[in-house]
Amino acid sequence: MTSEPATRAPQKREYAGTDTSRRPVWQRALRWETGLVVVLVATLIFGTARSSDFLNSTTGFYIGLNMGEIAIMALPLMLIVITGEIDLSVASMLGLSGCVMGQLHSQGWPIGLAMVAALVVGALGGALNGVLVARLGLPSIAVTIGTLTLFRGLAEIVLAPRTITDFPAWMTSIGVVPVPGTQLSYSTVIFLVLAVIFGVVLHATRAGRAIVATGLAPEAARFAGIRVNRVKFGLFVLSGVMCALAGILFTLKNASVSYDAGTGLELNVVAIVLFGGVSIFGGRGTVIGVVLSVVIFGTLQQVLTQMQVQPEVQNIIIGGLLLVSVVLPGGGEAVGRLRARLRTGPHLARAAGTRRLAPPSSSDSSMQSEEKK
Amino acid sequence: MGNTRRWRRKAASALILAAVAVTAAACSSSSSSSGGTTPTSSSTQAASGTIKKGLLVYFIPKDTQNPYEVIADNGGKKALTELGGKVVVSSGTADTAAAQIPSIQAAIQAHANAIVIAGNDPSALCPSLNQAARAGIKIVSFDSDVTCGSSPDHLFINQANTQQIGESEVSLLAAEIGGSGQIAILSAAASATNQNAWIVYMKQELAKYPNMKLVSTVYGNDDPATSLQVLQGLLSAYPNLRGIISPTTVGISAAAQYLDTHKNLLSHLTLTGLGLPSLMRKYVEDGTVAKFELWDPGNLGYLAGYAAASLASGMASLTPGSSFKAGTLGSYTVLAPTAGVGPSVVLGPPTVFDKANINNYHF
Amino acid sequence: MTTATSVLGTRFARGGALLRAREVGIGVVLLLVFGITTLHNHNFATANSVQQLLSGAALIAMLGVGETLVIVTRNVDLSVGSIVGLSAYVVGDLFKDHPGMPVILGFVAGIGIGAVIGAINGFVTAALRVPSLVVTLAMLYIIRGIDGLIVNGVIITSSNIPNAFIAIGFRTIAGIPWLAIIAFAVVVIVAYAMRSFRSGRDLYAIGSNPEAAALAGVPVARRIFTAFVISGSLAGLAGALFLALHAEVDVTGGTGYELLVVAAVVVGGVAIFGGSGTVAGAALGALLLNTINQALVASRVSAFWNEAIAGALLLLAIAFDRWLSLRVARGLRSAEGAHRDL
Amino acid sequence: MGLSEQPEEVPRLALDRAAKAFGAVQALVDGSITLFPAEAHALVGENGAGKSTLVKILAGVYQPDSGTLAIDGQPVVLSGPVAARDAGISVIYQEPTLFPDLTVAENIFMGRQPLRAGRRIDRPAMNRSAGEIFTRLGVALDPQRQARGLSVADQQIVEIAKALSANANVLVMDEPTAALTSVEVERLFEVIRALRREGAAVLFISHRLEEVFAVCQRVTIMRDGRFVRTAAAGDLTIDEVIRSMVGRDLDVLFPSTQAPVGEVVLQVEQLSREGVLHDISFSVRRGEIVALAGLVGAGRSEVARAVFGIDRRSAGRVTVRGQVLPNASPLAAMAAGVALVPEDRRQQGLVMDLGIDRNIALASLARLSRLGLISRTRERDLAADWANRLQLKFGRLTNAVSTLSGGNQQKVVLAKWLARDPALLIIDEPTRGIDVGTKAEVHRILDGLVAGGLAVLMISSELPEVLGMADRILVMREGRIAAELSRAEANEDLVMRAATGQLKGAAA
Repeated sequence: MTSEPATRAPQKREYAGTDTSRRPVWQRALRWETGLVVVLVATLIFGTARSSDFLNSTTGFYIGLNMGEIAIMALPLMLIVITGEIDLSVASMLGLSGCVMGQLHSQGWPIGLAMVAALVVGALGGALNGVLVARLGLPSIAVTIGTLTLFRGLAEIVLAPRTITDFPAWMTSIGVVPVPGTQLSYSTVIFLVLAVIFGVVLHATRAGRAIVATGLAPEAARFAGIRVNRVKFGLFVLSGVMCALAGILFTLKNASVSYDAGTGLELNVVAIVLFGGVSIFGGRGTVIGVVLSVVIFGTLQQVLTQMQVQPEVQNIIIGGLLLVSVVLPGGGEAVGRLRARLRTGPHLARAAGTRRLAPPSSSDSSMQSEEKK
Repeated sequence: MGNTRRWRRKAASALILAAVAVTAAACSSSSSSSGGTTPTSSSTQAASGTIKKGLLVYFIPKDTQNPYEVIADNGGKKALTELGGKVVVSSGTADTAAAQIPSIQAAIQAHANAIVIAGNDPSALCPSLNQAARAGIKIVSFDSDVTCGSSPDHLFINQANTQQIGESEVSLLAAEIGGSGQIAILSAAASATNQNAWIVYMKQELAKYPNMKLVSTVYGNDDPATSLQVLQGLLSAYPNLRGIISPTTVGISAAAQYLDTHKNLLSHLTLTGLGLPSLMRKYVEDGTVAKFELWDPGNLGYLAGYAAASLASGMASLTPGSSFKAGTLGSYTVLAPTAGVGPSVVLGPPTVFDKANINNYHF
Repeated sequence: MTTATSVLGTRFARGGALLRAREVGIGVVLLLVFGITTLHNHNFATANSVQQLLSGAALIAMLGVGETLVIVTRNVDLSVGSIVGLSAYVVGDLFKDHPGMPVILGFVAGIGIGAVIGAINGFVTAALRVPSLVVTLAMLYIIRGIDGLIVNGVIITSSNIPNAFIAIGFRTIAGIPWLAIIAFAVVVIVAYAMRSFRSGRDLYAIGSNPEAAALAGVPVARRIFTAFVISGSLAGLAGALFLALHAEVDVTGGTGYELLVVAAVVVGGVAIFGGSGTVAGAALGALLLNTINQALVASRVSAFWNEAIAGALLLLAIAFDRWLSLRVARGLRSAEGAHRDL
Repeated sequence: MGLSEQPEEVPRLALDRAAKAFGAVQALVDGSITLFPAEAHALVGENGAGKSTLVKILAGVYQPDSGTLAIDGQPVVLSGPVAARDAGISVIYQEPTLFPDLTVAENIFMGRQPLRAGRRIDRPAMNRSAGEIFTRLGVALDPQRQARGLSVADQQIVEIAKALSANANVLVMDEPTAALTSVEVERLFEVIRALRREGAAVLFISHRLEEVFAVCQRVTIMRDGRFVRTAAAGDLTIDEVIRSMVGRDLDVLFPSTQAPVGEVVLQVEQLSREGVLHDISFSVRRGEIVALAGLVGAGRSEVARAVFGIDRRSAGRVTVRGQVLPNASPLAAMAAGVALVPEDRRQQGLVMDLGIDRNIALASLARLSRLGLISRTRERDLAADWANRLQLKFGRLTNAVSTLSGGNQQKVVLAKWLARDPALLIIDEPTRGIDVGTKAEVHRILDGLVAGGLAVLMISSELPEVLGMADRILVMREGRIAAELSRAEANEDLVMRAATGQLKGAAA
């Protein structure tokens, strides 16, 4: 009906695992998270069976220590993925902000000020992503591959080949001692607090609704007065700041920073978010799922390392879990399709490569076809 | 950049000197305080005079895939097998401190007796190692030291005297190119401790050769492909380059392979550095590389294994001048801390390999 | 309306011309980089240096060709780097264990490994309809893990590999490196196929409008599967060539190539959301990125600046692409608007 | 024209009692149609009558749940689009399905490109054939240009060329004329006549009944997913057709309470958007419904988008209740009391995967929040209240709106906006794709709202709706207001003529 040519590229969604339109979101999410709980319990039982003192507070402390920064970066990434975008530059931003903090501190800045500067750098980097994605409308996957390289390169310019180590001991002790009165590492506590905040924001505020609506139906969101681009821009800035926070914690935990800090962590962060049940197509995901995913990854790493499982096998297990996490939800539908294929012959299956094409499995398809008049 | 770096280096050295002073003081006190425990245990040990059986030693290499590290780990395994103990090799797949931390934690939880670690980062591991030390685990570093100051106390198994390596690398090259011309360094990662330490001494040594000019240091990240790429760029940027020092086994091998296939470059370009004879044999035999040096990484791991076991059994201490036995390698004496290096033992002088002797070495 | 639009539209949007312009644009930038660097450092234009540029770009170009096929269908293959590593090592291992093995078998093995992994990627993506980004990310982990288990700390060195095989990595014909010739051949063959065979056009149709493609009878799932198999096979071939070029390989082979390849492809003008772009553009993109990298070193810019500049250039390339398409769209809109005023 | 029905002849295509359900929604109950060679056959019916479902069955996209299809007397099962194509059926969808990145010629021949030795595509031949088809159609399209950026009319031409190139002997045209100018329509009719002369059967779907009578020999009427009747065009009048389509008298459909017209709520002055809208000025008052009528692509929805702030306007001023709206800010428009029920319910009006309650609350979240937290109770109460007021039929409030029928979905959109208590309601295609019963309900709701003092700007492609509901009608043509008609003077003929530019002396 618009004069806009209909040849404008359709939705960039490619292969949605399932057509979920018939079941409310929370039911599906609940199901996925139930699965995560089962996996977690299985991992814990496994770990305890292997070593009787696996389930002690030290293990929890270590898991938190190892996963803290990754977990913190996973929270804003979850929101970005829910809006249908992605941020691959997270680990580079972690490195860059850590380097900026280290460099400034080594030049005599007070540590507090250096941290603020790192957060500002995070916000600026996030804003760069945000401008390119939200304002210029560039594909976030390409943009953030670019900024992944750019941020890491800037870190290299700032710091390489030096390693900054002279941080105040009272600050670097956060990598060794738990928060007083608890058995949890500082990064764990920060993550848990943030997770609660993110959970409330995502699930109970206007901003959260705006994020979900943006991911599920960007146009409808715009028509409901949601400033889709501003939402996305804000989330990228948030991501930058959170990654900078993670960079600060990472630096203090290690009591040192070099330009390659955190190299390659982006894939871990993405894997955790996706394993947590956040749909790569946007619109779906819960904080609980991501928290569970973090705990599972951390626990698994501890169990496997203690079992002296080679790190290579750990990689295979991570990859396998990731694959299962996307294949499983689509599995039921795939079986149904195969059955349909057997019933109706090969033609249907040949046309089955794309979504929303082959026989529609929901009532709305008919509505769609009927109303375009 | 060079200037700032030098400045930084000076500042760091000053800091380290200060730290060492503190350490020295702490050492004397700690040796007395540890003397409170060690002598009792060592007195019981001394009575039997043997190393405990069933020791568990965690070897934490830079990563599990580096061939050099694998040879060293196997040396450690050999040592502990001789001593009736057990070695667990645990690390990540990437050369990062973050990937090593879970292994340290695993060692703590497994109640290991000692950790032998090749640090991916001079200080990032300190907090974790401190925890290990508090749990009563003896810490030995090898290959690449961790600089944690006095905390935790640890013994560094030095493959060779750091200064000596830096100097000998330069003198090897100087001898080959007649002490003049542009030279460059092909290093591993820009943040690698041992590399940077050697490079500092190389630069000091270069002062003795006024006609030799270090024009560039490039970083191949111990990845053959990256090493090749930066080498090509180097050759393109400095066509008059006379010599390359690559103090890393991956870098020198990648560079040798390139020169081997571009023999026209050999007319004016000389390569030396630290390399594994097994990787370099072909290039030495066909004349691509005349001389390079290294120690036996297997022996390094073997020595580290013995040192860890001895420390854990109270048969060795960090006190300078004390000594312990390292199986077939004989006896080693703990050296006093020097600038930037705490208590250490040195494996021995590196071996210079050339056409005449390379076939005698099989690591 | 028809006439006015189409006449004006032709000037703005004739597909081929636009794409050709894009490749010409990359070529111009390439020459500029080359020329400026040469002015700075005459050594940059020597035969040796140019050979290095070509050899260095060859592998990424070859991977870029496969990646283009996949991206054109609105998918992405992040597993290529890990395939290179696995293929390179396994081929090396084969040579080591079977010293007399014919050189050609090395290539067959490499391609075979890549094809199998590509088939897995393709099957899961096309038949199970799982987002390829996640599938190939997971495969990246899995293949790296398997690679590590096989490598187990052993390095394959030049003494393990037949000289005839290594020769492919550095020999030249009429001054052109073998590697560059192989990559060029791959580009030409695939470019021709993409242009002149129905199956090639099907890939563009799928990426351009998947629903319309199915309506037009394009076997969408099968084509996507094939694209992944080809991408995997080319990555396998690139792995074998990686071994020939470096004459040694450990577990790090091909690390990080996946992002490098995507960057090259995007710089080469392939739309990340499918439908347009050519393999020639992708190959030129790879050559440009490699040339810039080498030019920075040759210009004695500190090595520390390389990565940042590469990242900035990538962003510029994407933004420029967007600007170009917006300009075309605006041109068309005012063309139609002008017509309405008539 | 005459009656060319020859009962003894074997029909080229016969669909008998095809049914198709999507979940709970029975889109097609009894789809039956018979096409003979050399006939142009019209399929008419209201939106939601099941025409598009029937078309998709013929295209092989949907497999009917029951019913039979015979081609040239032989029963066939169309298992996919390819099978339909092989059976000689070509479908031209109302929504063109082009590949924007490929050339026009490639679009036409996708999957069937002419080949030369070695199974290579013969581009010169392909371009030549495409050119020949365009010549036959009498259009000047460059076969080698990219499809991206083609106007809708040109896209339609490419779709027709696609069908012609496939040598189809059954051509299904789903509203091919919707976006065409009268000249283009006439040209298309020439093509249809030519095709008919060559022996093809053409199934012609259009809402413009005069076109139906101009080109078709027989007419099949559908209503509510069911076949109603097939008759020779000569035996029918437009009125009869409409009565059969609607199934009742129009008067019932359009309640009309005359509300007192109050002060101006919306004032639009010289609104322009480059290349789309030109110098649009009008006003809407309290208690009146102003309709924007015109052909598809005339710029009606664009006016709505520019007023609401979805699109940036390049010139002009929009005032709501005396308050000038900033450019391109839906939030400001909403704050000023504007509500927009958009044309594309699925994409623009609703978040299909979210629950009924959340969709209704989506535009009122600020009001439902306390200290920034949304009160679930108040959200549910609001939704329940409006669901009740609009007599929404649903299972649970948390059910995704995608489970609702089109009519109930539209009520959810309405509820979402009415919950904000707007002063101006812009409603784009209020009853598109809605069954007749709900349609009347929506009309009653609108009528009640206007009576309560709401100002309504309505956009509709359905002339009866426009004529039945609106107090004033603004007819748009090519981005301008071509005529303003009062309720009294407006009739179908006048509106159509203004919309197609044949109204003399109209404002333009």
